[in-house]
Amino acid sequence: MTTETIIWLIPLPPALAFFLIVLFTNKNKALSHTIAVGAALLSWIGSMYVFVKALGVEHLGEHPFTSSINWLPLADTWFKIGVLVDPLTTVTLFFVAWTVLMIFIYSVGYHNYGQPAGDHDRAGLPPHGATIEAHGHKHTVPSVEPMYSRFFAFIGLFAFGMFTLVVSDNLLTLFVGWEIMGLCSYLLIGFWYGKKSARDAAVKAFMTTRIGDVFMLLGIAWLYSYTGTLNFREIFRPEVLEGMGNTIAFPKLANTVLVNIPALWPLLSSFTVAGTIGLLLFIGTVGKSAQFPLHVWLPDAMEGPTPVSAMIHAATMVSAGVYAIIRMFPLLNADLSGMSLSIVAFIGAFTALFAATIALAQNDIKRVLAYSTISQLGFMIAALGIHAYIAAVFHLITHAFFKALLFLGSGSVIHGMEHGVLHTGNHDVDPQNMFNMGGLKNKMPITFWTFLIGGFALSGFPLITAGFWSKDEILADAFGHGNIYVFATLAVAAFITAFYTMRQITLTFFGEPRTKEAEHAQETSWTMTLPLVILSVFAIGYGWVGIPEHFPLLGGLVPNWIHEFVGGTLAEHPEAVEFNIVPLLTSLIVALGGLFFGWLAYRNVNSPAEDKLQIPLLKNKYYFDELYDFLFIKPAYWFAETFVYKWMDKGLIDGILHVFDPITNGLGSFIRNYFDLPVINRFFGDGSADVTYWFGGKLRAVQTGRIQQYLMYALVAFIAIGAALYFFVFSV
Amino acid sequence: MDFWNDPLKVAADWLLGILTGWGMPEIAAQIVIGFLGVLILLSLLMVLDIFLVWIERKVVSRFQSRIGPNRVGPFGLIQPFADIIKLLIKEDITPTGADKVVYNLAPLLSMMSVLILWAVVPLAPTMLGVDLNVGALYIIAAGAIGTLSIIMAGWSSNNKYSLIGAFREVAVLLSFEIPMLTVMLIPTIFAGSMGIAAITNAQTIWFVFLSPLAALIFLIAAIAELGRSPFDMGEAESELVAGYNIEYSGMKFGMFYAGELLHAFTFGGFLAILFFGGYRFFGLEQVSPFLAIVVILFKAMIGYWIIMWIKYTLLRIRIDHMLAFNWKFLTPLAFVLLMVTAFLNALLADAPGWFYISSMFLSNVVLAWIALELARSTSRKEREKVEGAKKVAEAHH
Amino acid sequence: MTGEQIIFLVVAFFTLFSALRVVTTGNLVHAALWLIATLFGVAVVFALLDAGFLAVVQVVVYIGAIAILFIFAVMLTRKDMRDQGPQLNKTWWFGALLAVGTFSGLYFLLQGWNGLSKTAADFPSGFDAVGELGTALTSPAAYVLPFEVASVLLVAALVGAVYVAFNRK
Amino acid sequence: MVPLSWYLILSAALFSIGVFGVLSRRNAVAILLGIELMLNAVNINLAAFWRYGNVMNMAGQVFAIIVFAVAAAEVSVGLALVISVYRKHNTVIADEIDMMKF
Repeated sequence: MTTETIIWLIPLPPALAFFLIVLFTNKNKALSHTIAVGAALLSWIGSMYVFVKALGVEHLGEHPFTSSINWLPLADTWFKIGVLVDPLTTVTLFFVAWTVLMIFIYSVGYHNYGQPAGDHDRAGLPPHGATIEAHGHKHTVPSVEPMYSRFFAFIGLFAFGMFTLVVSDNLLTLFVGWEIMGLCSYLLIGFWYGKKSARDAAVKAFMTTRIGDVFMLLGIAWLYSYTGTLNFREIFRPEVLEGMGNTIAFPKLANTVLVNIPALWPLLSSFTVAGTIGLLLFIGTVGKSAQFPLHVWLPDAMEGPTPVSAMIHAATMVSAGVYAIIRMFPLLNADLSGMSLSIVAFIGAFTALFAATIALAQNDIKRVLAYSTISQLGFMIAALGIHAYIAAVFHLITHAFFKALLFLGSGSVIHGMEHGVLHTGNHDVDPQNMFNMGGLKNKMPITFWTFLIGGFALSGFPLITAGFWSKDEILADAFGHGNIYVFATLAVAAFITAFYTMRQITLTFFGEPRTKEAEHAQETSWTMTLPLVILSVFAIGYGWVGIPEHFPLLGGLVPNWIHEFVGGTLAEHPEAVEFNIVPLLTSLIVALGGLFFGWLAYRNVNSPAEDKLQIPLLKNKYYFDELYDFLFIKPAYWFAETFVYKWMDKGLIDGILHVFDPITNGLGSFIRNYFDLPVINRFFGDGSADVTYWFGGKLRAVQTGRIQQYLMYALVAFIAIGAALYFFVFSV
Repeated sequence: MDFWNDPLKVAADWLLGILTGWGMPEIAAQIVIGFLGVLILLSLLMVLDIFLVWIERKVVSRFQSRIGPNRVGPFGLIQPFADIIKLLIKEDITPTGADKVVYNLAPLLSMMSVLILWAVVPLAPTMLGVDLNVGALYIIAAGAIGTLSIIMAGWSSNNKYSLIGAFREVAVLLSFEIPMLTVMLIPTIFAGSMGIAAITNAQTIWFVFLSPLAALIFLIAAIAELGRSPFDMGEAESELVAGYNIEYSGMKFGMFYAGELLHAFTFGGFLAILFFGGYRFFGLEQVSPFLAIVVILFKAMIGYWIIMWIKYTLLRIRIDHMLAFNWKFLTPLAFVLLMVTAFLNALLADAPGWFYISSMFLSNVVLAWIALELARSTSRKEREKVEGAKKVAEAHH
Repeated sequence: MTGEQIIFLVVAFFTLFSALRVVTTGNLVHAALWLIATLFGVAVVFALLDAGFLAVVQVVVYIGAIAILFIFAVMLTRKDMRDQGPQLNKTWWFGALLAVGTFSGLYFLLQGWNGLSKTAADFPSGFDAVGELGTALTSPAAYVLPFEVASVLLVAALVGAVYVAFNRK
Repeated sequence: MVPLSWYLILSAALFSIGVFGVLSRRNAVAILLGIELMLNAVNINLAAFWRYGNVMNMAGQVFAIIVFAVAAAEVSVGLALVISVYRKHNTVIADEIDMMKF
């Protein structure tokens, strides 16, 4: 098999697993998860093979692996779809394959495989635990998820969507994978559909991302109508990009209406085709990656099972948003006015700071991580906005690893806490609230150490963690390109990040257990801790492939592989920024300072009341949910309920119909009484029945039920017909 | 010298000369000679049958640590003749309500069904009644007549024991006919012909080496066909007194009895013919036809002895087990064996001889092993079911 | 008359006589036994036609299985194994009329056909009827499809028979 | 040598006897016996036409064998039905088995 064939085959196993599980094996838990994990493993093997092959190719950016087939016949040509593996795809494939496999394995343990079925568990609700009798006394243990196989089917389909998106060579199949993931995120966030909160969260996530997707589709359509292709390599040809970058987006508008208002001219002329299409696509990313102002769905999506959170909010789906915009970077870069990238940078930097502040006041262990994800994605977007392409990719990868690690770690913590809840039987204690934890360091050592690594990577703990290197590179790029406002915003955001991360670790793991449940927390099974350990290796080690060459002491020890390799994706290899001590010192200070102050502030905090940062504004996420509710949802309900239903439907349409009602009614009864009943019913209907009945009555005497009589009839008829044929037909 | 090479032809020519010399038309002479040949063969068989009675009685007494007949004549050799005299002078009973014609026809058919088998037995390369090209099927067809005689006897006796015995016997016979017919097709595959003579001639390697499993299945099915222990359900003395032949006495019973013995010997012979080379024995059959006869009779006697050995060693099997054994084990196994053999035969048509033989033999061994493993696991499960049920019952106490 | 003709006449007479006894005898077991005699006669007819395989299969299948099955069925559907009352139904005369009509009709048709006096040719040398039959039954160019369909039919019939006759108590 | 017509007449006679049996016997098993006679008559015809036609064309014998299979199927199903009816209605008289009437 050629490498191209393997690339085609990478997304396939999870899709097959989905169909197999849904159609055939959903009764059998062991078989279902074996199929799903096996499929993930196959995709992983394929991805690693492609990764190794791609590393062996020199100048992969100019000679990527490509393969395409004809798909849709157009007038005299074909719409082609295909696969593309260039450096960006290669590194993305690497972390996607690893995190997907880890999450699949983790899910087996998370859903309590091998435990007894719950006492009163029902499909659509999280398992409540099962009572078993051992050694003469009863005790409660975690129970297996009732819809175990269904979960693996969904994440299989999800993985299919992600792999499709990553390997596709055009925007359309990318969009297909994108939408499959959207569907799966809806299904998985609402996995425990028995809970109202989960249902609402699923709908919210779906609707919010839909807004972004519509704009993205618009962008794709525009791009196709303008260039006639959706293939990345064809779009990114210099002449195409140059043409799009020079053209004004709305020429008619500019020439006719607004030519009389010269004041608006500079604004309008800065909308080039490339920039506008790029911005439309960027709105898709804003929805998918939960950037301001479409960030509201992501924290609510924490209602889903934790592996889903890790999958959607760390490893794959939100990364897909960033991946897509990184993929389209040449288009944005072609915008001569530079306005689109400025908007991107602004949104990214703003989101980074904005989400970080909200994270400060959250008490739910997963919600903190959710806001932290939004914030970190803001870092990447901001980096892209200031032309720090490689830094964005680098942070995307490291973030995927350490955020998946953190989410899985938090799931492990919650699992341990649930163990405690089952032990005490007090179901009022929220196992996700950090103020109910404390002192888990000794109860769950593996989880603690891996969570600590993940948290330090997120904070950018200097030198050893991957997060430090990628974040440092973003700051250095921001400083080096002279974007001082972006630099300052991100630096503050990084400080807050370190602060709330330490707050989380302190509240969760240090100190004394604050509840009985925390005292009885237990380390989770190997299927959950093994992925944690593997991911923590990446959370540390992956940073070392991107150490800048001019870094003091360490620079040049390890070649800056990520820069060399990923940089090859672009036509012009970006220059590394000059080393400067200011951003380095900044990142050292914000990381260490944030961690230190976080520990200092929260080492003795035992209840929300003692927490000075529980400000209502932050606690309520700047009232964005309420704002959207007032601005969009209420009017939409009013429009649907009052305007369309009451006024239009009931009043207008029904009113018109009520006029016709007596006319048709009268006509109908006339036809019925004077035509249907006498002619059709009496004459044709009853008449033919009477005739048949009469004949039947006469002929029934023949039906004696005696087989031999029938045979005699048959034989007489046979002889008679045979004789007739012989005399009148054959002998003539 | 011709006589020693082809005695039948020489004798026939000699008789033909004599008869035509008497003025008989040639065709009539041919018919007379044919009848004479049949008569001689049958007489010899009947004499052999008499000695089979003696052999059977001697062997069974050896198995049971007795001496057996030893009073009449040397080693009791004359004992069968005394038995015959006893049978002849016994009262010939026809039960009230019996269907006379059918009742009297049954023992004749029983004897006949055995005797007509010898029409296709090749005694020597040149001594063969009829070289029928469907010889293997002919054996089954003759067995069908035996089945008929049993049901006739059982029904016409107007006795419920005999009827039940006949039903059982017929159920067994019909069932075991199937694996028997199936494994008979295996020598047919090897020889490329259904003719008995052709099968014998093709055995430069005895077919038992090519397909030991087929020989074993044939032996088992043959014992069932004979209605001998462990498959003697039809006459199970302890349950049915004597089965289908309970009402027969005197020489009619004698016919059933002698028919059974000769049948056993005949099937020993067929085992020899189909799987052990018939009259072939390291070229001995080429030396003289008489030596060939000695060889085949010797082989048939060994087969007969094996059948006797099994009869006097094993216990009777329950009827449902017997039928289940046939339908659920022997028949599927025979079918699979036939398929495997046919497939391998086609596959290895051009393979060297040693490879062909060893593959055939190995395939049989593997198949036997798989079948035994399956049977063992099934019976273990059944045993667990029964024993498990017992435990529950005990727990209730 | 040649010997073969004499044999044929004897066999045909025996066959037809037994067939008549099959349809007229009162005792059903006897009828089944007469059927066996008829089937033997037909087997001999097959042998006379040089169809040895058919003759042997006739004995194996018909006498060895079908006729025995008949005897079983007769005994299973009879309480005292004896018939009471007449064995022919009320319209037997009409059945007889139709049978005679069928025979005379067929005879009449045969009269008008000119292939009747045809005699059989000798087999070509080296002709192996059984081998040819085996080839014809299993060769895709010949009759393997009807043969397989027949086997499927047989299996279906046997399963159906077991199902129908199964005593669900 | 026996002419073909002899076989055909034998077959026709056998067939007609079978027809009589089928039409006139009261017992359902006896009716099946009649059907067997008819099938045998057909087989004689098939074999005779094979022998007197082109012997290289095995159609006659092949279809005789298929008739064997059909006969076996017919008998097994027919007798199963008879036994089943006998269990339910305690009769095998064909005229009394007339539930399938008006």
